[in-house]
Amino acid sequence: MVVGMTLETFLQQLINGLSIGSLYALIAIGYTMVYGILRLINFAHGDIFMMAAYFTYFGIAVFFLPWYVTFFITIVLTILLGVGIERFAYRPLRDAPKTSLLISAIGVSFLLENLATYLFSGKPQAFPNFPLMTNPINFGSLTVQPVSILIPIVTFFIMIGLLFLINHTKVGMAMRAVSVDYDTAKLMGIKINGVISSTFAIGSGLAAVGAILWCMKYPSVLPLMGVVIGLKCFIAAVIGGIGNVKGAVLGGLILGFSEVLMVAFFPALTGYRDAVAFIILIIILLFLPNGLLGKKQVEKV
Amino acid sequence: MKKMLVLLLSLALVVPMVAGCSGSSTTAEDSDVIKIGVFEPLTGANAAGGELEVDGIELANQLRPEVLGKKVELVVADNKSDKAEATTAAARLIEKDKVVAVLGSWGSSLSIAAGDVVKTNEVPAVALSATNPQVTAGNDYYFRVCFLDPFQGTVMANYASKNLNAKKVAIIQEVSNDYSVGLAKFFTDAFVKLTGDPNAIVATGNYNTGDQDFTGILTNIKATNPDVIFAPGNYTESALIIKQARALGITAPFIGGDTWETNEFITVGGADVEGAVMSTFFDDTNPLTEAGKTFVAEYKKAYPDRENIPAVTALGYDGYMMTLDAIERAGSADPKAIRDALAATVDFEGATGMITIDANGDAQKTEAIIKVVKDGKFTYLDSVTVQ
Amino acid sequence: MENIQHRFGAYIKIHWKTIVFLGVVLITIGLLDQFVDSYIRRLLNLCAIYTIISLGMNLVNGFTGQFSLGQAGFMAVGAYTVAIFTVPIEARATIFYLAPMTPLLANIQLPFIVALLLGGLVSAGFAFLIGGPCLRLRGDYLAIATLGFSEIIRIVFTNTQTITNGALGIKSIPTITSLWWTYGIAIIIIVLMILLINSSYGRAFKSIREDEIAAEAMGVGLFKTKMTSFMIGAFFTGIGGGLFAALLGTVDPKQFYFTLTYNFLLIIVLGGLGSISGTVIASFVVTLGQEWLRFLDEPMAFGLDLPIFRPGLRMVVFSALLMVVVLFYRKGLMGTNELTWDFIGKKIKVIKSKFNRKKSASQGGDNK
Amino acid sequence: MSLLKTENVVMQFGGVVAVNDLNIDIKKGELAALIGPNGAGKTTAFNVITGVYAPTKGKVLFSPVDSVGVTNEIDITARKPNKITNLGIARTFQNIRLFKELTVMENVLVATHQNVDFNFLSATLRLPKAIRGELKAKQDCELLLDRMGLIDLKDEKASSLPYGQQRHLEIARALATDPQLLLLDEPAAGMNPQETDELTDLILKLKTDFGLTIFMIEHHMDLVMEISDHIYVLDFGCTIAKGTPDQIQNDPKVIEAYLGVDADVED
Repeated sequence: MVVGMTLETFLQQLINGLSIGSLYALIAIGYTMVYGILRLINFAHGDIFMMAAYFTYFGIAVFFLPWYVTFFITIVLTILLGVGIERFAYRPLRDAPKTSLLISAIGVSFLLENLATYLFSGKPQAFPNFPLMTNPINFGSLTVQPVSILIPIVTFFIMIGLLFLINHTKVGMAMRAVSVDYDTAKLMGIKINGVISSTFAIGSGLAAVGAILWCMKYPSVLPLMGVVIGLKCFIAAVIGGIGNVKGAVLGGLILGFSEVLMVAFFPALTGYRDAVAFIILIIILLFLPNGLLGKKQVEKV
Repeated sequence: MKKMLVLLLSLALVVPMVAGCSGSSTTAEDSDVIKIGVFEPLTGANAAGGELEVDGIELANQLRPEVLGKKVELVVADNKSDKAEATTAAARLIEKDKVVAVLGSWGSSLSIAAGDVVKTNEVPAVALSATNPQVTAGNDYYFRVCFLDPFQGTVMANYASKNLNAKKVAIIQEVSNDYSVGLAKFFTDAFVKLTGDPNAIVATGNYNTGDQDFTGILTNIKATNPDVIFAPGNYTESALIIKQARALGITAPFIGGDTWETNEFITVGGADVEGAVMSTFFDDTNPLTEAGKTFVAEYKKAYPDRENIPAVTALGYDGYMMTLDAIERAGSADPKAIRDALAATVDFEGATGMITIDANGDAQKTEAIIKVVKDGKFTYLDSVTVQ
Repeated sequence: MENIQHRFGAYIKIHWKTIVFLGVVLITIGLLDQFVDSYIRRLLNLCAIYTIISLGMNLVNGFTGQFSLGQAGFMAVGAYTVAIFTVPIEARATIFYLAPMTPLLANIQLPFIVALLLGGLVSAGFAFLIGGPCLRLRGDYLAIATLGFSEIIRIVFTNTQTITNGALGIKSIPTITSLWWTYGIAIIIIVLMILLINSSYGRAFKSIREDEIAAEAMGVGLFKTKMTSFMIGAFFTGIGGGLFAALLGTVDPKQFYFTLTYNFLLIIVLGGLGSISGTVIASFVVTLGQEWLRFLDEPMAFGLDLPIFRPGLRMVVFSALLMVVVLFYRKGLMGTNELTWDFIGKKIKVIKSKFNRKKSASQGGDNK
Repeated sequence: MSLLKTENVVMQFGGVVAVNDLNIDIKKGELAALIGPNGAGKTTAFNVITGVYAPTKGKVLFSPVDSVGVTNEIDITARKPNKITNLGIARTFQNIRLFKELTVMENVLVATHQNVDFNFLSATLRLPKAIRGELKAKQDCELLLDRMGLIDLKDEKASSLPYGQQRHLEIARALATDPQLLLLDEPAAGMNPQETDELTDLILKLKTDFGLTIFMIEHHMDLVMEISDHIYVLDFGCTIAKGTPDQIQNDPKVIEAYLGVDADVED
């Protein structure tokens, strides 16, 4: 107790890790679903997340809409944005080499960042305050914001909902079919475009939910906020096994915990925190190329 | 067909460029305007700071639009908060626009990047709020109107030790920001000297520009129970740090540097940044000089809807006024003559205090303002003199 | 024997037009070096440096078909090597004023050209270390892993205070101003690229781009070949980074944020993945275009006070341009073709025939 | 003397057994064929032999003659494809996999890259050793293209060739690796009877001229029966028959597999 870490500090760090990890998880699901279907790293996903944060900011702080209306509008707009990106930037390239698709994704990401800088200026905007969610509560010597508890709960229920959707509904079945093989799915009478659009809709919707929760906890909105978060969440998806919803959640949590615990146990290395995600990624790819829960993929020859 | 189109498009991009280059403008002497370059980040990470300095420069230009009977024209170049762009922008100002002096930039590293350009082209530059010693070190053509990091670090260490009676301090620094790292170091040195306790810094946390989650480092710091937390760095991250610290139940006061003094610090930080203390260059409620009073009055006239006047705007104003003063004393718009006049500046009355340029090209200032956030405003708290 | 002689000539055949062209280029550089001001000089230097770096990227991405996004990191390695080894020893104490430089390096100063080559080699060394784990990965994983490594390099450089001076960066690097440094090296690298690409190794690179499985079945060792390409690409990029540091006279970690890589991505996509001449042309178009488009950031563009012209518009236009190229001109300017005399001849013929057939030409031609 | 042997090779993907207990023994100098209905696991067998897949169980043994004329049996199970090619097994692909953007000549030259005895530096700097090597490779490849009737097309892009010639180019490319064993995966697929006849002649000629051993997958029964020395029949991953064309043609199991007679009727 005298040297090193007290139990309270450790528990507090665990809560920190759970909260940030669940946020990573929520956004990672969007990556994993798109990758599962298109085999594409949707580089723009982090920027869709950023745009969602701006939508909410404008709704509440500029147009003074009630929060529930704003949240609804944010989710709808973000879904439209995600589906629109797929329609105009990815669909025309579906038969093109993968590299073109990837470059297009990077291009969309770059465009959204620059557009946001141009339209909303590079200055941070203050995200509206939600006192009910952010005023800390004490549990003994632990201090927790309600939003930090809300985040893991929301993530958990969204995961359950998605698993149900994928495994027990017609849309989910179609998604699984498309993710295995386009041509076969087409022969089975599945409308590929519809399935891909709905995947983007779900992924973007989750990005919107993630953005709202993220900004409640970290209330500043910036044009470049999605870049690092986007990368980390993609890494989370890879750690868990890309294409797998449970894997994305697991990966997000692992990433969140490792970051916070590295800070906790090696305070001298805190400057290297952003490198943790990449180091984990490379280790995972070397030893478990399909992630923790991913299926082995065999290339057809 | 498509490829030809691309080719034509590219040609359309390049040809005017080259044409524009070759037909470049007339030389400074035979023109009846004097051009001064404004070298600031208007996009990218430092955009907010850049805009504030430009405000001050433009205000000064409106007040004093002529020197030596010639009209002064400001040429604004955006250095995009990026070094490669910064050097090109500086070269463009000097070569293409033929400016006789350069003002800026917010962000020491951008000024350092331009240092070489102004030095080789022998055009003087005046840094406004760049506090890093390296901006002027070894460069005869770079001057500045603000104080330096070592001074600011000492001021805050004094404040923490004397006014706040702190014995144990935790530091949170932005490792990827030269300003923050420098200030943290100078603070540490001064504070350890003041308290005589080599272990007076009980914890150090590092973060990177753009980070949003600081709960990990803050939890560590909470465990060391410091009296004061010194967190110099970018205003957005700093505001988030303070917010998260309060959410974790950390009650120790936060102190920082001049970069905090932006409206975004308060809008992002909200009620949680109440009581945050920072050192800065200028206070509009207590102008130190007559020039300061004029500046405040003019600023309020120009921007009646703005509440407080950022210090960097005052520095922008001072930079312009000092440069014009030098041009007047030089009696010519020749860059070299202006440089010599700038170097010889003694007791120039600026809005932020009396400015005397020393051998390094730095403004010798002995007084810093301490401000605190009170009721959502930056409020004058104290002024500190350190020799 | 005679047969061999003849073929020897054919193997390194140089068209007389090429020699004339090279002469014209050299004279142009000489004239420009004499007469342009430092602003244009800086831009032209930047064009040459971006050409070098983009060629390094195109070798890996365009010719070998490995989608790597690590350019910024390799540039950083080259730039820092040059910075650390060329900064005057007497200036080091003032530059490393927070923490002194490690005694291992503090007293070593190298001539620029040696430091530059060393920068390329260290960069290739990093590529070797990075390639081990990364090059075994499938396409887009490679992209994200190389991007990750480039970020790791940046973060490490931010934190190694006594070697790189951390966030403070290094200034007072002796600068180059002559166009001969950058253009001389760019020309050498272009020639080396042409020779490499048209050798057995170049064909092996391209075979991997075309079909990895078939290449492997033809006896091409995937890992070794990719690694060779990756290291040569990193070497070029490191050299480019070193020149970049010497052009700016200062380096700091923030310059090498991974979005810097997007610049070069735009160049190679616009020029054509797998085209050397395309890369060279695109480097000039992008670098000069980016500078020329500055008017978009100025409120008074075209003498009109339109609110749409304000800082930031230039980058919007620029990123939109990338999207347009990717979506509508996927092969860029050159595709995988080169601007050879044959190619130009064919193009001229096509244009001529179109001109002759005026109306019927709308569908024909080179829109494949 | 056997050139290639597989011993109890099993290849599973997840729960699916693509090849079950494959035992093949190809003698030096013979022409063997692998037949069977679609999805029987023929291409998978090729992929295991050439190292694309590592078998779940079993061994692949290869006995090439090395440069000094000594024959050694080498276990090539799960070796890298390029190493196996180096040892002397070359292949073509069922769905043509040429290097599309490269010229015909370049396609063939790639196959000689494994033999380069100079490094990339001497190649780039055009040192004499590299020049000699490149010239030698070019001469060899020109001869080969001439042989395959493709010499006039050597500077055309591979993708611009008509289908039949692409098949020829694939064979030329495989031959350029200087193999001892050539694996042909449905070389006559998509060809009309006349083209198939020409191909038959070509294969036989190549076999004698280059001293090759050939193992091929083919659906054209006429072709298979005409030129094969030995035939292996696969169905559902299992070897259901092996023997000479005569034996195979009269094997009830083969007839059943091809005619689709219900299994339990026979049992």
